Amino acid sequence: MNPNLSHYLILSALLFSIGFAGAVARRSAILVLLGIELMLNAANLNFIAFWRYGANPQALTGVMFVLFSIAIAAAEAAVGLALIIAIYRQRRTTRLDSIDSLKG
Amino acid sequence: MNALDQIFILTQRWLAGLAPASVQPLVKILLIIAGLMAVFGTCFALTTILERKTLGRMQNRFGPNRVGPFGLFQPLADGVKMLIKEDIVPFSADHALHFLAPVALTVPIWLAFAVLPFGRNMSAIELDAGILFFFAIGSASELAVFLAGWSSQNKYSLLGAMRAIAQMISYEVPLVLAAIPVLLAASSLNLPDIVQAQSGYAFGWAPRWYVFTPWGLAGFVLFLIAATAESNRCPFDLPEGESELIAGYLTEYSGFKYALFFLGEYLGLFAVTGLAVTLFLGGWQAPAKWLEWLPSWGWFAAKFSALIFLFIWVRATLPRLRLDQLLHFAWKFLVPLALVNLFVAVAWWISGAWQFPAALAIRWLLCAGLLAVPYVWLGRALKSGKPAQPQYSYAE
Amino acid sequence: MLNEIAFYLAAAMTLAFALAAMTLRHLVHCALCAAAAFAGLAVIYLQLHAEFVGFAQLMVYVGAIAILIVFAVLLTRGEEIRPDSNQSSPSWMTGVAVAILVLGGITIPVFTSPSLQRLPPAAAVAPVKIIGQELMTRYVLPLELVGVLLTAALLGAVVIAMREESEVKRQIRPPAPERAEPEEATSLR
Amino acid sequence: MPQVIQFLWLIPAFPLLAAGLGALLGRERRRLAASLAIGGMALSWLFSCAAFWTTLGAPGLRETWSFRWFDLADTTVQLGWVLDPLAAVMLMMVTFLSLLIFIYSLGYMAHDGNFTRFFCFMSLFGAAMLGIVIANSLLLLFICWELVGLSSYLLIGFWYEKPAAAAAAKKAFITTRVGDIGLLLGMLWLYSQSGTLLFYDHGGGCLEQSSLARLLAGVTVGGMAVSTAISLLIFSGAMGKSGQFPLHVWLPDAMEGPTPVSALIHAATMVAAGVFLVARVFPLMSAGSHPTALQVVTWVGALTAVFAAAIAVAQNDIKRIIAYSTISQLGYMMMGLGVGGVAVGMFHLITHAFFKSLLFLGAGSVIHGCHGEQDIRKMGGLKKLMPWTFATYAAGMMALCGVPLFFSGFWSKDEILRAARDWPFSAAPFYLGVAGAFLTAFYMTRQVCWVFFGKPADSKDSHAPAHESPAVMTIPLAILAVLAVLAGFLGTPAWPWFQSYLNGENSPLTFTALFARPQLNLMLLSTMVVGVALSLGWRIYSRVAEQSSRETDPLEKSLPAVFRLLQNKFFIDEIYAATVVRLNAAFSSCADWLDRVIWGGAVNAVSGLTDLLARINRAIDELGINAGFDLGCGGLRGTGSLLSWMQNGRVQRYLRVAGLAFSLALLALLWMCA
Repeated sequence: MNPNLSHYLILSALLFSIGFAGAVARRSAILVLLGIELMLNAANLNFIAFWRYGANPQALTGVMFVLFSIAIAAAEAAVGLALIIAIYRQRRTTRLDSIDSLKG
Repeated sequence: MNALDQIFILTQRWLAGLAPASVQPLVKILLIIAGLMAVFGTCFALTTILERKTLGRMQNRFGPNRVGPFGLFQPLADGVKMLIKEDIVPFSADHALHFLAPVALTVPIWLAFAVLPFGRNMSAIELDAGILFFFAIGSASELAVFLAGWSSQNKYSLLGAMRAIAQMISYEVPLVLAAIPVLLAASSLNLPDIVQAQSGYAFGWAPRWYVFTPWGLAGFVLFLIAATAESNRCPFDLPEGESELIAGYLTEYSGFKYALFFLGEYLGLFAVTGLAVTLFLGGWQAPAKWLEWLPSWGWFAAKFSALIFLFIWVRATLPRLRLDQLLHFAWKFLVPLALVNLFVAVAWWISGAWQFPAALAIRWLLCAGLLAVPYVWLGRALKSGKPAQPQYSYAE
Repeated sequence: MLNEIAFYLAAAMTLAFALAAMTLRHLVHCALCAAAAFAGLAVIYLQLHAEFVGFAQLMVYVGAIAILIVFAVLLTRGEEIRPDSNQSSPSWMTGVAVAILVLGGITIPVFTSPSLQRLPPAAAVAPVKIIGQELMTRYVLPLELVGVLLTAALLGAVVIAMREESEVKRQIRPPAPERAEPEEATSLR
Repeated sequence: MPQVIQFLWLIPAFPLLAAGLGALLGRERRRLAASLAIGGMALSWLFSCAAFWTTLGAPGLRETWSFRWFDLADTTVQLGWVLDPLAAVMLMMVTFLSLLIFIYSLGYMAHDGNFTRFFCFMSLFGAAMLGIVIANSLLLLFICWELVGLSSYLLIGFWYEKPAAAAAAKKAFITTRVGDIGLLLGMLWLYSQSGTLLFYDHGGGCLEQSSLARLLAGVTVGGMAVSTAISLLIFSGAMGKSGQFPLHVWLPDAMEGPTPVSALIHAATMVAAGVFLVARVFPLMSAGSHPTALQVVTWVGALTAVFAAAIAVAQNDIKRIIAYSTISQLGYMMMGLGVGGVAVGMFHLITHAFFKSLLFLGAGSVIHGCHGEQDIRKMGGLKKLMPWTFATYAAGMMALCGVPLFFSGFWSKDEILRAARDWPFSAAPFYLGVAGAFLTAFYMTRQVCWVFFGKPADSKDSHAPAHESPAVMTIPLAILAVLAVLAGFLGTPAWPWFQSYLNGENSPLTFTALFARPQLNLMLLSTMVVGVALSLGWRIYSRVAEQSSRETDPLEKSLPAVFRLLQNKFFIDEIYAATVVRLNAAFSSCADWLDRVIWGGAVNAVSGLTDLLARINRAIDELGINAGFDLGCGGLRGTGSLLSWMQNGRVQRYLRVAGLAFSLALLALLWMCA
């Protein structure tokens, strides 16, 4: 079957759900961050797919969006991991369920 | 366009023509891959022996001279030895990753050769963003190094890998920054286009290679330094510093896997040297009009060999750096200087509109001054800093 | 033909590695699988003719973010390395259930809307030159902003992750009672 | 317009700059601080010479330079400076004396730890004083006037570790402030009447014809002309600064400061500022045919002259004697202004500045040589030990006494007496002046006898024999001595150059004027008075100086009651303590009582009422409202605990809830669409 737009969207949805499941079900903060990166990538795939199958591929909007998204993801990963390392240094753990001092 | 120049293309076409039409594209690709592997495999073998001989000469000894005439068959013997050695995997190692690491190192580097133009019309694939591809593929080798170090479950391996990654990440920045002025000047990311942009002769005799501009010269030197570090060669070979780390991430490797790492490192060196030739030395262009009858791939090979010899020479000359010196050198000297070089390239381009007499000399002086001041200043700042306290970040 | 094979292969690889990245016990394995998943996505981008984005994806995700994550894993090694500890958060079942719900929420509209079942229009390409021109003209403000953001993130990451002077000293000097202190604190907590 | 007027502001600017830079220096930069101060003053002196030269070339010159300081609504406040003979001659005197005193200080303050601070303050003082001199606006003059007050406070209290010095500084500051209130009021009144504070403004200034006419026309309390009232108010400022009779108390106490300060402040400049002020506003003072203000000036001056001279007879502190002498001489100047006009008063001011600073510096040299001893009863026989000091001091003393013909004091005092004799309103000032002259010669003889003649006193408690001062101190003394002698020849009746210079006339050299009948009589009279006083003093005190014990003054033996009265300065300080200070204290305690009983009671009553209300309120609150709130809080707490279960600090739970909400919303949307 020749791939059409919905294939990419399903792929993206699957990727997003896998990332989401990881982000909510795993203990390690690093893995949660990884899950979030996967979700971001799923969104990027959507942009590229819609650009490719869109009505006006000459506008390059999707490509641009993904380029910026990648740049911001890099910043996000750097800051996020720095935070994780700082928290680890403070508390000797990166397990999210033991980092819960901000609670009601 | 003479036949000698295009001999490889013609041969490839002729060989592909022998196959049935339906598989011809596949055959063409396979032929290219086979050709590349053959040429650079041989190149690897020759370089090892050449390096050992040269180092021997420079260190006032003979070098290998037992196997074959002048010891020329030494690589063959080495290869055979490697192949038949026992492949030892540590008990606690992560077996899958331990196996995967050498492969993960070598494969991307082979891929990187795909975009290099070795001669006129002689690049395996012409990518619009060829140089981006090159760097993107190159960054995968860092992961492979990590795999090797971590999967061995050995303290020295892990430390060596961490060092290697820190070094590669640090030196990738000046490497890319040094290449950027070339991309600006050629206004293309396509490597054959970049070579094409360096064609022609100024005043009828001086080749328009980028190395013959102030920013190009500075960029070339920066690029070579960063390339030396990227390929973990002396004086930046401390990931494998024997005196400190046994053999770094290679400690737990033996036999053919070790040979693969060896191959990977040399191939990495070849790839980045090829890129340097392409970016700064005019690729396959001849240095003078009356020398153009020589085949383009011949010129590429000549420049390539000269640079390889330079690397060997440097290895024989300079001692190894300390880790903090290495990182300081990258971040406090190379990166700022590469950024300055970017501005110098812009200044050169803007001053290109000058019309008055002796404009060229003034442009040279201006750009050289713009480079020399930060060079002296940064160098002094680098030297004046206190020797850093040793921090055992990866050895707690 | 080749195109289809490439897509299905890359899609399968991406999904498999992504699944592995989220389920494997060992954090390093997870990180490497994630890197492979990112690489698979890069292939899909190439297959969609987004050459530049594909290479950028490869460079940033495989070359930078994966390495960063691996570094973070090594710098925070501790209980996560111990293979016997429970890797999932206590109520992971509900989490997975919610994820499946989300999947349903996204896929149902995709299947139900016929306008999405279309084939690609004639070859659309994103040449590097055009992208560069667009970046320097129409998108120059976002580009500058991203530059500032990256610089800020770089500085922020360095500041956050840099250990303070006293901390370094405490860690280099290893007298036993001082070592015992943080452990006490954690046990109290 | 002469160029120099545009640069006149530089004259105070140099010392000001020196003061500013000196303030930034560390304590150890002594040489630099001194060179800055001396260099700044020397530059000022050079500029003053240029200004003086300009006025010499053009008789009657009066150049002004004004600029706008700020605008307030529709009024413009202007400041400016003026160059006329009065300013020029004061500039010469102030800069030259300051320069000499600065140089002298190099030696006198050589061992002081706060050397740099001293020079900084001195420069500041010099700058402020020069500002007064060049000011063409009463406002600018007032600003500098207050700056002078500040720096004199700083300088008198320079050795602030000594309680006496701190108290003296405070006293000087507060006493002069009493006079300054008058000056401020006068200034404001003048501004409200004439609309400008510029002295000379091409016909529009407050000292010029149109304005004076308006001021004369106005009548205020008791039928006094407005100009008289304003003049008197301004004169009260001058009285404070120049230590005239009721406000003189600060000046003797100010001797606690370093001696160069005494010389600079109390001889040459600051006290002269009051006289200068009167001279500057002289057109206002003398306005009208019947200048009441000038009469007041004359009476105050004459009284002060005799009063202070009498006190000086019974003092034992070498500097205190000269201080009272200064007050007395300032009285003479005021009297001179009142009876004879600007020229007469200013002439005595100039000659007095030279010989009085000479005396102060000489006294400083004596104190320096005697290791800080100031009591004349413990000195004696210094003639041989300190020949230079003795010679110069004697010159100064004779100038002050008015020894005939060769000493400046003779000529300037003679001028005043001559003018007083011709004063149409009363003869009393003339007799008071003669009495003052007699007393002056008497107490100076007493002082010189005790300090320089005879045997050294019991040196039981003196540490070492006295010694001559270094050259850096004696050379300024010598220069001043020469000038103290010569300055008088600028204004002899035979050649009244000074008077005509100030009045803008030419002065012929007529020796015959010296022998005109009334003139000769007067000269003979004053010579006689001085001669009698000198010989009387010598007779009484030269004998005592030979004795080793000087506990009792011969005068005390013969006239004990008078002597006690004089020694205690007519009990002025005590009278002030008993009246002004006690009144003030009584008023304060009355205010205190009012505050505590009446206002305090009211406040307490209000607070008691408020307290009562608050108690009632609290009762209502606790019984009625709280119960209701408790009920509400219970409900809130229940809700809160529910919310807090959701807010458990675990990010993943939040993410799950968000995802659940998102997918439910999406599904709901789909279901609704379908």
